[in-house]
Amino acid sequence: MTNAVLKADQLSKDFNRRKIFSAISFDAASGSSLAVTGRNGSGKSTLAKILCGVLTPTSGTAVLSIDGNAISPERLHRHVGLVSPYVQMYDEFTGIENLRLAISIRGIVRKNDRQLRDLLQQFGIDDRRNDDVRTYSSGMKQRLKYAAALLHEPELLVLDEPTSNLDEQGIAAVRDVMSRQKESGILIIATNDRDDLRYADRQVTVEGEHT
Amino acid sequence: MIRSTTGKALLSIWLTLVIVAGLAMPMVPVPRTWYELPWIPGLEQKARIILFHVPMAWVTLVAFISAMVYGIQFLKTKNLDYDLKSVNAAGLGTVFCILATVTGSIWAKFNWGSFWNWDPRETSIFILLLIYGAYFALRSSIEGAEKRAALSAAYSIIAGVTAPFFIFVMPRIMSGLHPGAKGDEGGAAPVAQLHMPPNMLVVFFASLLGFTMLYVWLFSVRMRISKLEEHH
Amino acid sequence: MYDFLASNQLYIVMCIVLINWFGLLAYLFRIDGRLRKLEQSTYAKDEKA
Amino acid sequence: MMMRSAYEVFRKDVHSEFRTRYAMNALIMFVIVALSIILFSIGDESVTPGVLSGILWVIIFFSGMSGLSRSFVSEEERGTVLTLQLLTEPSAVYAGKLLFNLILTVSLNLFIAVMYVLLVQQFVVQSPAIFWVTILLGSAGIAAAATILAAIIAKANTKGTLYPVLAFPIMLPLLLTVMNATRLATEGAPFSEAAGEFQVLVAYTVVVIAVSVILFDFVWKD
Repeated sequence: MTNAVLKADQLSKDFNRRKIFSAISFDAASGSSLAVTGRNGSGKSTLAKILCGVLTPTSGTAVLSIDGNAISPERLHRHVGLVSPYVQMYDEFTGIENLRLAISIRGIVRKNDRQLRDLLQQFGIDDRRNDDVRTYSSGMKQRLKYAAALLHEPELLVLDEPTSNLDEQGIAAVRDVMSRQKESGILIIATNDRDDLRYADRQVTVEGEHT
Repeated sequence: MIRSTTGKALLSIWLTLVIVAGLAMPMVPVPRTWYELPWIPGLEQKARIILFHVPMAWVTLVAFISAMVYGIQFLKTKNLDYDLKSVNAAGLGTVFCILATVTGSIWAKFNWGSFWNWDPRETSIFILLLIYGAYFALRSSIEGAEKRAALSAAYSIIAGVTAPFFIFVMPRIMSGLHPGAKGDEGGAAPVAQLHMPPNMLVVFFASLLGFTMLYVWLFSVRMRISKLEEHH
Repeated sequence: MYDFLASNQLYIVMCIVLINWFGLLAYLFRIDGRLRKLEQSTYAKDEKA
Repeated sequence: MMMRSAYEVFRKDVHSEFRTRYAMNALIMFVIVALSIILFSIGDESVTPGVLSGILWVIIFFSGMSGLSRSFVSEEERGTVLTLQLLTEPSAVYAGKLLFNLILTVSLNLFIAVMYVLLVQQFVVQSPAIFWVTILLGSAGIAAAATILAAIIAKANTKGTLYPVLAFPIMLPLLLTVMNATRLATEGAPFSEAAGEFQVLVAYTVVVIAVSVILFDFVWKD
């Protein structure tokens, strides 16, 4: 297990000159999990994106360090996984092609088809691996997003609305992912779902400011 | 400096003097006293236009470059105040750009016979007008102040680095009509290359300075209005 | 008009000065309008308060 | 590492293009339609080589404007921007998309040029070397400017109409240069006479790419 630490310091984000949230600080280390809660529109998804380095905060910093070394923003994508309603798969490619694509573009881990199929199997979509993603239901797409986010075994896994669109079997698979991630790395869950919250050691509440 | 009432009063007097001098200094074949300008055949009274047309083009360029510099500063600091400065500079630049285009084309009509000739400098001012137009078209189609600021800053920078290529491109494409361009050795060339008599040169630079300060003044007024609008 | 201007060229110069003047005036009117809107909304707010 | 990733982004776009044929079919039809309109309107009249060089680049400009924004706009429309951001760094995305646009532009423009030379009989290229070098360098310049503008346009609301509006003032120095070089080619000028044009084209492309690399981070990330 690598020793990863995520440190968020006074994060704030404006959109259209309005504060979405401000002064959010916390830290989380490997082997811990954190829930981000807050009303709809309070900026949970925005915070999730900032933690993954795909959105720049208006002020403040979010730094992921591994074994004491801070990861620079352009290398962050190698250590982070995000499952979010805003992440979309490529419609015109099949499930397994999407995973191959992700591996080749990221280019840090190699995985053979056997390993990819195991991963798809874990989320119960192996039998549909050769169908175009556009034929998938929203629940299946959500499962595929999990497979894609776990490809490189990220130190930091951020789950935004983790169980949306999923049936019981899917939720069970996700629970499994959550329990394993909080053992091996950092798990951040942005949710208001009580059952999801049980997987978090601590909670941070995002207060959307309404002006 | 331009904020103080004295400064504004001084600027007003300054510009008035420039206009009076530009219109009233008599033109004679052989200037003798400090206030007499030379009579250049082919240009005659039209030589005075340089005193009122070139400052417009100059301010257009100043506004364009400052809009770009503010854009760069926005990208560096993410401070939306710079974006506000950038828009206001571009907005003012557009006004001066239109003035430069119109005054220039009137000169063109009387000097070369048609309002528009596609000579290098007419073309460059036209391109600046296009860039300003595109800049505002882009701004109006982006939602979100931060995104709008970043993208329009990026656009102004790209425009800023490609526009200078016209300097290399133009002379290869066309022989110019503008004073000082190739193929126009006599006539207006001495004026355009700033080979003006010293007294005219003084008025010319006084005019440049005056209109630049006027730009600074208008810019500060506009900024104050924008700042107030922001609080509403 | 053209012939008149072509033979009295000082008037061309005056035209150009006037164009600059009117252009700047038009601009002044525009920012004045923006300021007026601001004032109105400010006073409306004050009355409510 | 970055280069490898950029190449994979490029490969993904090529595969995607072959799957969906978004750009290709429409572009080829566009070229055919544009060429036939021009052939109809020229008819038997005699047109100067200068005008014909201009028309060639008008077709190239507008066909580029209808196809080159695709690679970024499709990511934005399908919501895969975030996916790509999570996979690789911005510079790799830029390099991959630039490569894709470069190859698309070069092949499309070669197609247009060949068709134009074959179909427009009054357009006689007397210095083929100048002509084909102009097509290649011009395509590179167009691809460079089109790529960063496509990244900008993808975030705007009125993508289709705005693209040529933004691109025209940026590409004008390039277009004037290539038109002039093409005219030289039809006049049978020696290669050395177009050297100045080629220098401008190379410098333009290099400058635009350099600025794009710096700006792309700001454009790509929200």
